[in-house]
Amino acid sequence: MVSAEDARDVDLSVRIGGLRLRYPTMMGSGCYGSGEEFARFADLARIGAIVLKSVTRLPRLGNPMPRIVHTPSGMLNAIGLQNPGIDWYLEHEIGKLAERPCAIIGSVAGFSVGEYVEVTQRLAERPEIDAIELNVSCPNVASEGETFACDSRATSEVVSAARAATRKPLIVKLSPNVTDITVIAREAESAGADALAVINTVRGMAIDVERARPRLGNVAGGLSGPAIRPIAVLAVYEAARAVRIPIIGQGGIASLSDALEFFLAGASAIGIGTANFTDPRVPERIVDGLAEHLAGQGARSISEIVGRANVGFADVHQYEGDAG
Amino acid sequence: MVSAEDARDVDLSVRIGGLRLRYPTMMGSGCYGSGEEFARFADLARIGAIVLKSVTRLPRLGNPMPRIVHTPSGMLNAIGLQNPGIDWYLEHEIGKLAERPCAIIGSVAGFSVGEYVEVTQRLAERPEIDAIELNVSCPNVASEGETFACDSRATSEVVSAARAATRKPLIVKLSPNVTDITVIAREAESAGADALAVINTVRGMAIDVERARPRLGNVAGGLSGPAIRPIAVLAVYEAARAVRIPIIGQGGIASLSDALEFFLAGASAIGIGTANFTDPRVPERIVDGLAEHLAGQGARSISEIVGRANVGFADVHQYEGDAG
Amino acid sequence: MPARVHDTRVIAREERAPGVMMVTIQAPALSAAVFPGQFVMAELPSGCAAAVALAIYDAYDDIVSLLFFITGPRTRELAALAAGDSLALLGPLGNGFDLRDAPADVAIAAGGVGIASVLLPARELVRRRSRVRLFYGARSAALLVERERFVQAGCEVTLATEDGSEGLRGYVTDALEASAPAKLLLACGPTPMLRAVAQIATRTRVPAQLCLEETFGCGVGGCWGCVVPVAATSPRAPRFPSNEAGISYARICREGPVFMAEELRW
Amino acid sequence: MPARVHDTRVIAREERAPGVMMVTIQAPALSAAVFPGQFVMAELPSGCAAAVALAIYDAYDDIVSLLFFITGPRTRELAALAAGDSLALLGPLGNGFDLRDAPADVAIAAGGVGIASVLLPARELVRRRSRVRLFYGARSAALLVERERFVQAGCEVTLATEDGSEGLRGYVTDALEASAPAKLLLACGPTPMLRAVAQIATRTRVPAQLCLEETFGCGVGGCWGCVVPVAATSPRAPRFPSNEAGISYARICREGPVFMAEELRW
Ligand SMILES: Cc1cc2nc3c(=O)[nH]c(=O)nc-3n(C[C@H](O)[C@H](O)[C@H](O)COP(=O)(O)OP(=O)(O)OC[C@H]3O[C@@H](n4cnc5c(N)ncnc54)[C@H](O)[C@@H]3O)c2cc1C
Ligand SMILES: Cc1cc2nc3c(=O)[nH]c(=O)nc-3n(C[C@H](O)[C@H](O)[C@H](O)COP(=O)(O)OP(=O)(O)OC[C@H]3O[C@@H](n4cnc5c(N)ncnc54)[C@H](O)[C@@H]3O)c2cc1C
Ligand SMILES: Cc1cc2nc3c(=O)[nH]c(=O)nc-3n(C[C@H](O)[C@H](O)[C@H](O)COP(=O)(O)O)c2cc1C
Ligand SMILES: Cc1cc2nc3c(=O)[nH]c(=O)nc-3n(C[C@H](O)[C@H](O)[C@H](O)COP(=O)(O)O)c2cc1C
Ligand code: FES
Ligand code: FES
Repeated sequence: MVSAEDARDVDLSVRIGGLRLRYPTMMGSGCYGSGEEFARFADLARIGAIVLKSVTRLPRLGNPMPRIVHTPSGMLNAIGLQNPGIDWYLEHEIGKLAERPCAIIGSVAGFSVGEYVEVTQRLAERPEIDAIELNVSCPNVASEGETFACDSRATSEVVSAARAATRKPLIVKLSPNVTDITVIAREAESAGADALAVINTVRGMAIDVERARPRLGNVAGGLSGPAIRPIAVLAVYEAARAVRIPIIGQGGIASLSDALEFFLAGASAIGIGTANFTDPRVPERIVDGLAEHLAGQGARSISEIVGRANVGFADVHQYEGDAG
Repeated sequence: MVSAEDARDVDLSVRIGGLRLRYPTMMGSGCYGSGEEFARFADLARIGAIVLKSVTRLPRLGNPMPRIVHTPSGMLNAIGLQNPGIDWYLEHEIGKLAERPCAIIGSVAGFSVGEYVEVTQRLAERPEIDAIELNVSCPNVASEGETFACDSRATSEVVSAARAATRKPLIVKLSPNVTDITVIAREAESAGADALAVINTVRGMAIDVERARPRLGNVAGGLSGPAIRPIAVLAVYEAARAVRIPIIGQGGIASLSDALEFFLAGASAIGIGTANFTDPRVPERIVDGLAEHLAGQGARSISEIVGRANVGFADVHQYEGDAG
Repeated sequence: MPARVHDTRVIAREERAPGVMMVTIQAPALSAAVFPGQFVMAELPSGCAAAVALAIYDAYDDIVSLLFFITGPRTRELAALAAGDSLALLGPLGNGFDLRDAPADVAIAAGGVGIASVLLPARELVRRRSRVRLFYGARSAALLVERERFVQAGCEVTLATEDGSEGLRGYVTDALEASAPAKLLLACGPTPMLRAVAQIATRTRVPAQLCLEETFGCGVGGCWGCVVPVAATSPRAPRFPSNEAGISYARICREGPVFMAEELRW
Repeated sequence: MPARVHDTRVIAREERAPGVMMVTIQAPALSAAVFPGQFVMAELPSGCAAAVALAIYDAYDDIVSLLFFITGPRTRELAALAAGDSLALLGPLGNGFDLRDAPADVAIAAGGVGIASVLLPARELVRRRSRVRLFYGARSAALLVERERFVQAGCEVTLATEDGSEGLRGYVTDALEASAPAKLLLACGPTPMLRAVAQIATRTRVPAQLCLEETFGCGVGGCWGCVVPVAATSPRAPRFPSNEAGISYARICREGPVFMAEELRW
């Protein structure tokens, strides 16, 4: 049996660049509003950080409805970055964040390097913002349908530029929709990222067979939830072997056991998104569970288990399991 | 109400190159053995084709155990191409296929272009084999951890070479683990493929948190089942816009409604793999359901609905749903 | 009382019609807190998918009941709950109907599962001495579940079925249109029906409150997955910059689910 | 009778210990067809995941019963089945124990859920006048479910628990080792236990038949997901080329699940 004191003594804090989080749990961007929406159901003092909904330079109305489709053990979303734009955001929204009892991480999206830089700089200037996450997995108008995070040169460019725009911790959020995530991960690291968020949603779509048309107003969307967890665990496992900066693992985490998979794969912290829609008590349960689990193992801090199951790959011949 | 005769009149046949299948259902490679294993539970005369387990030039023992892990609405596998090699296969196994009441498609895997060519040629020579599927989503020893289907030049090379080795219908099976599947799809088409199988499994892994190590003997594996269906539907939707050759859509199909999603997205035929592990009656139920559904809509053949929901994408700004 | 997670217990489960379930739940605090037109997010025992948005159909003593159609895997999982099972409900959520005025003559239009959102407002209006006429439509007679409870609640009930198997043949909006205009219209049902109600309201100049539905993500305002276009001038428009056409997207789960017909720009 | 899909109905469900379920099923054809040591693939009602491999625990009259531990989402779904629910079972599958000889003195070792595979062979051996000694181990007393049924079947039962809460303290293989060698050993349980049984068998020169478990994909031989290394010379080795070390991979679902200890190369 693990005593409550033992569990309380476990150090769950984690460092992302210069920022120290009391808990290694971050609420995924776009899933947790600005925290206010969930404050009635969850104790924000017991989470590490809220990553705000991504903000762009100009206001965006977002995609037409429907924006959400439920799928087996997951969901598709295509919100389309609905947000009031950085001017309005700084004027009317950001002040409310001051009283949050956890770290606040601003998420920046854009359609050009210039936009990323402007929004990063203006957001990071504000004392309410503890760190910046670059959502580089969003549309890049310059090259049809591609995203920054799908192209290593573009990633490098936008991360370098954002790096120059702020000294606050900089997290780069990677897309799983790439042939080799380690290439992008290394680019982001050498361009100055303090941490990587792995992964954003997986591209997917669903069709309404009665009406013979795509279900989402935007046709394609991003898949999240437990369905993508095996994809996310592998992405973290690979990225952790490729870079030295901390990784924030996310994708389908809904329980203590799920969270442990990510830490053992090499994540220093975890993101929780869709599971908040399943039950807003999940983040607190995970934090309690982690403390108890670590105490039970005689560990003193979460860092002791990070990467412990990351034993590399068998050999090149057998690397691709999907060779089946 | 749809009468039984109406349903019986519906033409479910489909053409893949020169091969006509009575039903548009193909049992996914590696999931259905050589058909014999399932013949007790399913009426093979009521399926379109069996794609055999992939064969390589030399015998392969395959990966260490465990080779399978169940995940939310899906499963990971890392079999590692266990097979007796082409010599043995031609001598001892292939003869048994003659009596199968459906089409038989040989699946070829390899580690070099030469291997693909040799196995394709020797397999295709045999009268028991109606068509060849190139499993180019398997390890390519020449470039660490990459697969042929992740590289457009390699795809082009191996498909051209295999094309030259046989005049039987040639199907190329694509991997979803790429930044842009349309690039590879186009290469395969221009290199002479008669059809594309979209998709193979999605790379993933799972960790045993009690023992702090990867669950699969091979560390990484391939994710299949309903969890990946939204990913597969989008891949088919995109590939169908990129090429003119027929597409065999697969990934998580377990019901009539799932099957319709793929046809409406642009698939001419469908593959059923993991659902056979859920219930071996699924393929027959889908065929019955398709006939009834089409009759109910007054359609005379399955081809009438192929691609009917493929309306393109909204616009470049809103293309990437995972911009969230 | 503010919304929170209620750990409740299922008392009874009943299949009221093929695919239509009524689940009765012991939930004293929730029952006491609910306002007509509010909803809950019902958490699935398997924990593998997002919670399901369901109207609070009835609430009395320490009981809450939910009435829902089995339309997919999540409602199928909820339908498998048995007496004694525990169930977590997040709520009460959303802004309900605005019943402050309680005019003398109120018409309520409910289509299909929309019936689940209108019992509580009907009862409240009757209590406050409004005449309440319920227009209740479904595909066929078997799906007209729960009409007695409305009669008991003191409503005048008019039925309509698309196949004519009971009441008027046709849409519930046909029945509504054929009747004398009321002073207030409440409606809940599929979107095409609500659009028709909004047209009737405009034509007859009766204020209408529409209870909308959409596929929800979070249900609490955090994901912007459930929006509907509204006039930027509407009190329910988010205080965000609107587009050139004066349109804003409001969250159905947070700013709604009840909207005034005239503020919608759908 | 060949294996096929049986559409059956659940008669009763009982929680025998925390997390240990017994489901009793009406399945005449299956009950008549089963051979000791065979298993079924139980299809999940939700259809969202692969069927679950379960031993046929008991079979009599037109009844079949399954005994299983809730270890994950799929067994949790099966555990939610209630009397009257329908359930599709694929089977009987696999090759059972080889009981042709039925020697005078048979020892059976069962660890944890392994107990589910050994009732039918025990009963068959008793019927054929073998002395049958069952060594049955679990973590603690509460998990030693179903021992009475073995006593009723005519077995001599020795219990062992890891925490000493009942019977001998220690592993079931300790109890087996401390007893007089039998003429035949049957065993089912976790892999480490089966390895220990195999060692005892080698040391005491008693032939041992081990019923193996692995995570299955198809359960019918179609996916090669469930292999175990065997000597290429074994009758159960697939007729494939072996590797240089003389090892072949046999499918547990098809060539097994019962293997002779001496043919395994694990
Ligand atoms: C405020 C509000 C109140 C509501 N009140 C009620 C009410 O009182 N009663 C009522 O009946 N309904 C009500 N609804 C509607 C109800 O929330 C939806 O019908 C609910 O989403 C049904 O969920 P479902 O997943 O079972 O099926 P649906 O979401 O209707 O599923 C439809 C289709 O989506 C796909 N799908 C959905 N989930 C999955 C999955 N997990 N795996 C695979 N495919 C999936 C399937 O293809 C399926 O055919 C309300 C909605 C709102 C917004
Ligand atoms: C021939 C044979 C006979 C057997 N007979 C019996 C028997 O009689 N009684 C018995 O109790 N067992 C028996 N077993 C074992 C039984 O088949 C397994 O315990 C079964 O696989 C349990 O399935 P599960 O998914 O519920 O849990 P597990 O497969 O044990 O799950 C373990 C872990 O895997 C992951 N997981 C599995 N499925 C999912 C999912 N769908 N979603 C998310 N995560 C998942 C979870 O992390 C979970 O913690 C037998 C096995 C074989 C091969
Ligand atoms: C409704 C919704 C909206 C999202 N919006 C954003 C966003 O604006 N920016 C971003 O970087 N990620 C966004 N995401 C992605 C999540 O932050 C997270 O990376 C992803 O959902 C995987 O984690 P999960 O399975 O825990 O949800 C969104 C996800 C969802 C479900
Ligand atoms: C156990 C297993 C083994 C497989 N083996 C092969 C294989 O040898 N060759 C191949 O091309 N695909 C193989 N696949 C991939 C399937 O054919 C199919 O493309 C994939 O599983 C997606 O479809 P599904 O979700 O219907 O299973 C395998 C899949 C599984 C589950
Ligand atoms: S459902 Fe998330 S904002 Fe409404
Ligand atoms: S589980 Fe598929 S071959 Fe044994």
